[in-house]
Amino acid sequence: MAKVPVDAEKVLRCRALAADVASDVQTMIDRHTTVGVERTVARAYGVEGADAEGTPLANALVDKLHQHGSTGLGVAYFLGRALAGGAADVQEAAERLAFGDEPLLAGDADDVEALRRALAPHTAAAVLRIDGARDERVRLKGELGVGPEPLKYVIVATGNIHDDATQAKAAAFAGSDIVAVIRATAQSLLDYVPEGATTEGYGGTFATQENFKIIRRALDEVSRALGRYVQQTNYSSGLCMSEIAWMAAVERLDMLLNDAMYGILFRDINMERTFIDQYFSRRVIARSRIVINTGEDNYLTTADAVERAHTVLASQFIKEAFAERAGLVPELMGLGHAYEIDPWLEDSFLLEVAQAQLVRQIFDRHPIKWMPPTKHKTGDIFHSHVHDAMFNLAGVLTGQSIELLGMFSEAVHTPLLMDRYLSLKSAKYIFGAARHLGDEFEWKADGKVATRARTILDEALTLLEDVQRESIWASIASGVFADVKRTRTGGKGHAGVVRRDGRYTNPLLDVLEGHPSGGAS
Amino acid sequence: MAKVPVDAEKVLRCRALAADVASDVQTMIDRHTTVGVERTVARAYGVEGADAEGTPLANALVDKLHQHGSTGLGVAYFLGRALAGGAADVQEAAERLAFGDEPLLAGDADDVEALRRALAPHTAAAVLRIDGARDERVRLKGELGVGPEPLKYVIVATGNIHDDATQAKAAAFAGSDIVAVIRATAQSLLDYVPEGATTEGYGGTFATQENFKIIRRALDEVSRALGRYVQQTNYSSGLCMSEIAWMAAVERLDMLLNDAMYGILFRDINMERTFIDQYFSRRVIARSRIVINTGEDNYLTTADAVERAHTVLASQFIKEAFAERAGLVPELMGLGHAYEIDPWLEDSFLLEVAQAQLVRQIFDRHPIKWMPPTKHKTGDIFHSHVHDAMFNLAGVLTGQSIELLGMFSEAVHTPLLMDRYLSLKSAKYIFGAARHLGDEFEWKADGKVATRARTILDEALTLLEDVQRESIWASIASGVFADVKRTRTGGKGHAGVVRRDGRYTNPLLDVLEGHPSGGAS
Amino acid sequence: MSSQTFLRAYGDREGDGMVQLSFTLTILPGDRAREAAKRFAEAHGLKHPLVVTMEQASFEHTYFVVYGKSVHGVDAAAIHVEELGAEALSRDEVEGAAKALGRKIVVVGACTGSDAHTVGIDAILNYKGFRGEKGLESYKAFDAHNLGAQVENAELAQRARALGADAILVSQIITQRDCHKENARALVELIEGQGWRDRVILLLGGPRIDNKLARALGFDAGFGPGTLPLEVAAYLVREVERREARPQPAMR
Amino acid sequence: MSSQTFLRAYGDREGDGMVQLSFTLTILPGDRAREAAKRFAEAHGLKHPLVVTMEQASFEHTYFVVYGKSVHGVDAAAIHVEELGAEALSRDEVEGAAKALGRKIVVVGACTGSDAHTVGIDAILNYKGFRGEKGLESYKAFDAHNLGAQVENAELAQRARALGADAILVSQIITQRDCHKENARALVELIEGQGWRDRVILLLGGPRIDNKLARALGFDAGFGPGTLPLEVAAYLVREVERREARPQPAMR
Ligand code: B12
Ligand code: B12
Ligand SMILES: Cc1ncc(COP(=O)(O)O)c(C=O)c1O
Ligand SMILES: Cc1ncc(COP(=O)(O)O)c(C=O)c1O
Repeated sequence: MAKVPVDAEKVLRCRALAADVASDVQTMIDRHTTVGVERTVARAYGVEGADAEGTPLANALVDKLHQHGSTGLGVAYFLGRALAGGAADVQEAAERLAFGDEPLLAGDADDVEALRRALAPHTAAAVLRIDGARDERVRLKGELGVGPEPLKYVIVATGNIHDDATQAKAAAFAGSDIVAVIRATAQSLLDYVPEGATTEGYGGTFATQENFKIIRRALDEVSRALGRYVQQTNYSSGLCMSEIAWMAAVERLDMLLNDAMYGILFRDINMERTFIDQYFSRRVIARSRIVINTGEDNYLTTADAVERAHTVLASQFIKEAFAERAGLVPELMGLGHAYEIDPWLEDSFLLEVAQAQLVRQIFDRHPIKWMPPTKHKTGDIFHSHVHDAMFNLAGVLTGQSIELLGMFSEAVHTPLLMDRYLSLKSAKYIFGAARHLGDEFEWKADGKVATRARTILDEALTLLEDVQRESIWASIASGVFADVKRTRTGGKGHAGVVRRDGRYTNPLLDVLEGHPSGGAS
Repeated sequence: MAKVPVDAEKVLRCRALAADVASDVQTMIDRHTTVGVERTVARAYGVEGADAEGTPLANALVDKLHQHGSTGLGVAYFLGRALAGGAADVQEAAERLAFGDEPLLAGDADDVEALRRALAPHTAAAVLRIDGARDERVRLKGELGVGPEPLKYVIVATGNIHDDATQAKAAAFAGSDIVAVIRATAQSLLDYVPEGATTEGYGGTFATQENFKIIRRALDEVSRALGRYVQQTNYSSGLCMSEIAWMAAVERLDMLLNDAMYGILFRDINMERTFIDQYFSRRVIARSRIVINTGEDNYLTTADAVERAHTVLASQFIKEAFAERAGLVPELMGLGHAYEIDPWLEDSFLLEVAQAQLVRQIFDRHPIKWMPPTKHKTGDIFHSHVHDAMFNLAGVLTGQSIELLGMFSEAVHTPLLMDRYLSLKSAKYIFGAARHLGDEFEWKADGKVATRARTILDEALTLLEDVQRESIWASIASGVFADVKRTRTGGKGHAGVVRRDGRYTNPLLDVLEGHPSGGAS
Repeated sequence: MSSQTFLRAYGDREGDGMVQLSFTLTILPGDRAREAAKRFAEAHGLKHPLVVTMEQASFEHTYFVVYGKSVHGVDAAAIHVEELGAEALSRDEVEGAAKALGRKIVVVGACTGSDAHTVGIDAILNYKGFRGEKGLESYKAFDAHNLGAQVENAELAQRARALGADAILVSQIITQRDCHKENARALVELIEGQGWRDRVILLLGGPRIDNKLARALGFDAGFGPGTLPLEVAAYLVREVERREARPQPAMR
Repeated sequence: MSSQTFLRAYGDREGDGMVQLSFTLTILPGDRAREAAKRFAEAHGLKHPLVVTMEQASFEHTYFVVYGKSVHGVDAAAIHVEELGAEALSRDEVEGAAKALGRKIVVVGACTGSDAHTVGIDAILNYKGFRGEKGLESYKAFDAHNLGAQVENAELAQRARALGADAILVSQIITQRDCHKENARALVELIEGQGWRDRVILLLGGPRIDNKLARALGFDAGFGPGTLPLEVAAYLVREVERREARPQPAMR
């Protein structure tokens, strides 16, 4: 493939700076838990269902803990104590804890070792659910095969899960490799995951465990019919980041949009909260071998794609470091970037290719996720289709791994069946017609493309030096990323962040972190 | 610009072979005239108008000559004789000759020198009309400027010249550099040029002198409004090739589709007839400094664009040799080629680029005319628009001079106003976004692109060896070009070919050939 | 009228009626133009039309793209198309059937009038064929004559008669204000006038042709875009069989 | 109704009515599907519809592109749009007019409800602005407060009141089944309920908004795609002038 010059020394330096940035955050993470993490643990142990108003039992349970100031002990602590104390099963224990009138405080007499022992089989069962789904994925992928890269990723977003299933099957028929169900607009701000199948949502469909099942079933059915394993993805972000990761893991999703920085910048989610949630979600994801997608592409919708290109690269280094700390191997890190330069700028295609190629080379083991033009799209669907064609060409030329296909109706509505069909047709054509274009030449060392690549890396390095010096908290507060400013304790969900108690119990996390017999941290 | 390897030795050899092929034809040309040539001469001398049935006086006159077996003397002979004999003016002389009952035979007593002298001021006036229009073009181009290459060439084809004028202005508004009025389907088979403004035509509008005027006026008007000289073109081909060239020259058209081989292969026009007509038309064109466009693109609608690519290149060498023999400099030779490979073929884009680049390099002084995909277009206008986008990209990447823009409705109808608007918008976008892409790299010497270019040149050379050995007549008869077979004396219009008499008189041709005082050939 | 057979446009939910419409109006962009485009769309039965593009496309025209929810639907149950009804035969079956006939089927094809588009008729008749499938020339079953393009109706009729054609294959590509229909109909009238219409199978093909239209113009069958030679071969062999089986019309 | 004002679609000849329509039907490709598509197009008033594409787009759906000659037209003379009627002022004129007012105009903007699309409101309010034109923050004439996205109506109303806002600028981007309209209307009702509707200028903006819709929802004016900050500034300064000139409503 045609390569741009990359100074390996600078890359090493960027990685080292990003490691510092991530380690700083990791220190905070390791000392805290959140209501979201605890709800996830509860669900993993088998706490299921919701009341008549739709409040999930996991929420009722953790809210109770939280009211009593006991979240820092971990929900496992209480479930374990109940089991050790003779509760018939987790569900019964949870109900009793949630709706009973016990105070839910750590008793001095609590035998931590005993309650851990009582949890052990449940912890093992939880892990087995993840592993089972993962193994099934491996089996099916092996049996049916997957399409060639760039993988063609499309979204469905009708608001109604049954319509989504219809659209998902249609997308697979038309050639997509990955189907994402876009979430309803407000879901990331909800501090609970709705229950059951849903049929009303604006701008997308709620992510619920039942909805995951419905799409999985639909895609498995067409995968078999088409002889190609079609992957499913959704969003593990917002206030229920880790719960959704759990649901995705056990319902055998293949990818997840999973990125704390997206929530911080674009949904005004509290940073501490979402960094902690992200860490736990990724421990599940790593075990499940789900591929994550990060959201740097979004930066270029609020900040200029030419001037702020380096913020995307800098962010990718930081996110690589975060992901590494949560046990993800590079093969699971679908770092994101986007084709968002003003198309009417002379040589805009060259600038786009430069960055795409640079990212491809620096993160060479990573399944890079490449996002289409959105910001400069207009309602001229004909022209928009051509704009996407150039994006497709850049994608195949630079060997992107996962390409979210542009839709000609981007500026109008979430895609209609026909829009998606045409988008896939166009991508198939261009990926084929220019399949080996990247093997045909080398970029000139002093050309616009190479120069642009060099500049972006230089600027990213400078930026990482700043961030390392100032910390990520201060950098976000000063609007470095996406031209958006957020404060460390501001935003939604900060109240759900709790310092871990000395006796904090979370055997599931222990297993996921690779020290199953480990004690409280 | 990224170059493909071109073996200069082989190119020289191709040119030498093509020269032989063209010289063989030129020998025939120099010994003949046609009714079309003579009508052109008559028009140039000022024979105008048509009768009530629409038969132009030029036709009535030359038909009369022809019936009397006197075409071989040249219409000028008779006009000159009449003038020398005291006719008031050419028009009167022509009417008398056409409708009178003189036998129209050369008299032994005719004083050829005297009749030549009588014609001299008329010959000068004819040449002055060409030169005047040419100088006006130079002036306007200088004053208003022209757009950057690739020049954006679009067609209008409503059938009604007034609607065509509306569309032509719209095209200029939307950014086109060149506007062609497509001809009505059957016109090339007509052995006369219709008179006046026309409002009914299938698949296009008749080429008439008045129609040329109407479009010229419309384009001059918008050129001034837009501050950009918008060029006009039409078709000088079929049975009235040279007459139309004359009309185009004096009405200040800027380009002409002018190619005998197109008529032979696709309209079944007799080869001798059209080669002779072509020669005369080009003598006018050369004086006028009109740019010609040749029609090799069409070969690939009947023959396969991958297998028969070399026939296009071979043909370009031959047509270069033809054009040279008619006094055209390379800067006026808009040799044609096309983007007609099956788009679904893997790496089809690479193959297209290879040929486009090869042609660009071999004919480096020539304003190469690059034709869009047509054959593989379907009614899926959205997809068709993307197909054209790749064509546009190849065009700017390989530095084509004149790009006939593809229309997304190619498989449906001649373009609507909206289709053309969108086509221009897309071309503007891609020409800008990838403006300097070709400067960014070199093609690998052993890549698919380079290998393809090498193969095409090799195959063209072999083919030219065959054609030189067999002659163009035999080669066309065996279906070498476009997979279409035609015989030397078959096809339409052969009856209009006449051997020149020893006293053949054509002072206009003499001037155009650069020997104004030259005698009969 | 069951809900399955009543078809409405499908955008992303069953029955949402979503369609896309584009057009040009002689008005310049602005609030009034947007309103005009909306009303124009509404006149077509589009509810809540959304004008998503309004761009000046000439000194006096504006180009629009509109999305809207169409109120219209089509009752699929009420559609009775004249299906070609040709059995799908394999190449071997065609050859077998012709062998049984005991003679070659003579076909004469042309692209008529001023139409110079040979690719379609060549695709059906010539050895080379179409999309990897060889044409009628390659069959033992057929004696195929391709007269090429720009053939006048009179010439085609005369040649076909002289060759004793079982079938005449007419290709019509170009159209503008329905000229393809007129030229095709004229051939049928010519042959009817000459009194041998019932002794010949008349096929019409081209991108604007379908079976329904061809029948309406007096042909026996019509073939549209994407037709493969084998489909035509199968139709012809079965039709000749059928005609041989029925009493021959008396010579006139 | 003069011929100039009666607009029909323009393809390549005046009044030819040519339009392009695309849609999806729940039927598989074939002769029946083509006929269904034709009838569907005819139901919209398209004469001689030509089905130029018919492609299977899912296991059960087919996508169509149709061209046809629309019989419909629009009487442009009958279109009376509620033009915004804002004078086009220069930046200096805006500043001058505000100087004459003797005070800054207080504006409070937000993207409301669950909508997180700040780019539109930022384009109007922030210093950075849009397409090279700076936003209201950059004017001496304005005291601009941008509350960002995901702001609840109640919070916006309360902040605006506290800041003594002359105008509230609401941005609504997302929609699905008209949720942008409901949320916008709810703000107007809230302020009306609180009894200070007549003391504040309410502006609505976003890609689905135009002046007509905004007025219908109870706002004073609406701004659609491509709005530039200066247009909003000019509207506001003139509207505040106008309101200052008329007798102040009594405090309630
Ligand atoms: C190739 C081509 C040409 C070539 C033709 C070469 C040749 N020897 O055939 C050349 C360059 C010469 C040409 C010239 C012109 N063309 Co042309 N051409 C085309 C093009 C690009 C492809 C047509 C084609 O070959 N299709 C492939 C074949 C296989 O498909 P098909 O014809 O539909 O045939 C299939 C079926 O229909 C069926 N079929 C067809 N005939 C028959 C007959 C029978 C009996 C049966 C059973 C089946 C059958 O089977 C075939 C195989 O599946 C089309 C655009 C397009 N993409 O469609 C324009 C197009 C047809 N041309 C057009 C025009 C206007 C012209 C010109 C008039 C332009 C001009 N003024 O210069 C000239 C004049 C020619 C003339 N008088 O006919 C227009 C027609 C507009 C209209 N709707 O009327 C088109 C649509 C382009 C456009 N958008 O403007 N053209
Ligand atoms: C950027 C963007 C985002 C960014 C927003 C970042 C940010 N902080 O703003 C991110 C990535 C976060 C995002 C997220 C989502 N988005 Co979004 N997004 C877009 C996108 C690409 C561009 C919007 C934009 O910035 N336009 C540029 C600005 C300048 O234009 P504008 O908003 O129209 O503003 C102008 C005028 O309207 C006017 N104006 C606007 N407001 C106001 C107010 C006043 C008072 C005035 C006077 C004028 C005015 O002036 C402005 C300047 O001219 C559009 C697609 C597109 N190309 O339009 C989709 C789009 C709007 N998004 C969409 C969706 C569905 C979402 C999500 C719900 C998807 C999901 N489920 O994840 C999420 C959720 C966000 C949420 N809850 O709101 C859909 C909406 C579909 C619909 N019609 O409802 C769109 C159309 C994409 C699509 N086709 O699906 N998105
Ligand atoms: C990383 C990431 N997470 C989440 C989302 C959107 O999800 P929501 O707004 O539903 O949280 C996006 C959208 O682009 C994203 O890129
Ligand atoms: C060189 C050339 N001449 C003429 C024509 C068409 O003109 P006509 O068929 O009217 O002669 C074409 C069409 O493509 C052409 O390429």
